[in-house]
Amino acid sequence: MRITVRLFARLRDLTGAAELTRDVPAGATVGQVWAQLTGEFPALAAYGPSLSSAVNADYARMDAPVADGDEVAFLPPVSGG
Amino acid sequence: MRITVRLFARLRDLTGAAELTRDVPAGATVGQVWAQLTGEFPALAAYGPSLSSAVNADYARMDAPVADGDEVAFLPPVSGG
Amino acid sequence: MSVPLLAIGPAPIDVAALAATLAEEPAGRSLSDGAIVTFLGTVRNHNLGRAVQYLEYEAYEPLALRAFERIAAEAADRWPSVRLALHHRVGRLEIGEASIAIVTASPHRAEAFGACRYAIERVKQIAPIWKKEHFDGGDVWIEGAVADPDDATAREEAYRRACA
Amino acid sequence: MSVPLLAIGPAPIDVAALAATLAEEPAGRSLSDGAIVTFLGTVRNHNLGRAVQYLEYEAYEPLALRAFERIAAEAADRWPSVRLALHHRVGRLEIGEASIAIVTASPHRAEAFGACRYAIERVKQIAPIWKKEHFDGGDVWIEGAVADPDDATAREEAYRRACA
Repeated sequence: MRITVRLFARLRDLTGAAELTRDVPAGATVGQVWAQLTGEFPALAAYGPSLSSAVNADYARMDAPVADGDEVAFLPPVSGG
Repeated sequence: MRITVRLFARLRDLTGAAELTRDVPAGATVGQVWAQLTGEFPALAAYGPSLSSAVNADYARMDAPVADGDEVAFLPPVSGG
Repeated sequence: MSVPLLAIGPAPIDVAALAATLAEEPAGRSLSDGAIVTFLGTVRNHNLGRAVQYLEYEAYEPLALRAFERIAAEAADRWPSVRLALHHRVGRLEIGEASIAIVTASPHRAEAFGACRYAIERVKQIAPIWKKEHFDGGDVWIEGAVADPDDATAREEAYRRACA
Repeated sequence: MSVPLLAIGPAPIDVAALAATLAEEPAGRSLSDGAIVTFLGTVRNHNLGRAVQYLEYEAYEPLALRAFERIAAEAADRWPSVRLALHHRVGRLEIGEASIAIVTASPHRAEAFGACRYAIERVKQIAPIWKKEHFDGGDVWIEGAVADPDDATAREEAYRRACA
């Protein structure tokens, strides 16, 4: 299935892309999408312990399932305000 | 000696005067001015325990001395803000 | 437009002017501020179950100004990084109008929040200001705190409410 | 002028419009408010010893709006009498400009102060917003809290800072 990956702030700088389209196996979780992405961009791996993620603009845990057409976002630690 | 007495809020209502000129004995304290005033306006006496006072627009205690020409103010509990 | 940092009088409170003045004085100081907290006290249409029509504020103005200076000094003592502005209005105030505005500015938010809350607590404790409530069926002077600027317990209570 | 109570975008923040909207919605509700607290976060010229030139804010905007809704709901849950408005800006911000404004209104001041402080703490914990600091000699993404809206410890810390 095909998903959109959204990357922000330093994650975007490290990959050079704010948005990527990727094929992932049916039944993949957010964590599996992340694992696939760190395979492609090893520099991202350091963010694993401090990562947040969202599916379709709603916070989701790494074990959340992903469906075809979903937008999966990965968020480094936040600094708004 | 002659002093000016300032009264505020309900103290003003009770006496009907925002400002009074009174003669008090030389060496009088703020407390003695108040005692003289409650003699004249007995309705004020109830405010004794919750009274604040000032001399020349600075907070002063009841045992503070008063000098000729001073402005002595008596203040009921405050409710600003 | 520049206004005094501490003031009391009958004019409607111009919060924007107050904040602008705080931003300008001293020159350049506001560039290091990351947090600005504003408190507005406004006239409510109800109090203690009474339908309020309007309020009338009266003050011993010169002493009130000195009380504001004292409060600003106490805040500066506890929160040296904070700058503070405070305007109080007197006279007749309609429902919804502001009786007091306090603006604090500081590099960090904890100090700005603390000093702002502290200042309003202290105003209610020691500023020689009184409000007369005009409600449906009568009027009454509101009497709150016995004003004593040297009362350490009251000051401690204000710090406590400021979460300091 | 009416603006949304919760918003994020590149336009400069109009605090007066924000406060005016809060005063209007729902109609008449503000008549029972006696306290309005405003927090403004502004860009400082120094941070961690660096001379800041400007900041660049980036956000995952739809999720940020949902985070603001969550924060408003949490505040309403803890302080039912409080109404809250929150605007966050994104894009390039110069020194002194406001990145965030939070306005709370309530019948009494304790609730307005508490909810306002709580909201800014929660924004810093869970809003998907990032700032890049451009300073003399370089730039750096600031990374603060690991965003987890379900983290009860973080929420407790926000209540603690709000003195609630």
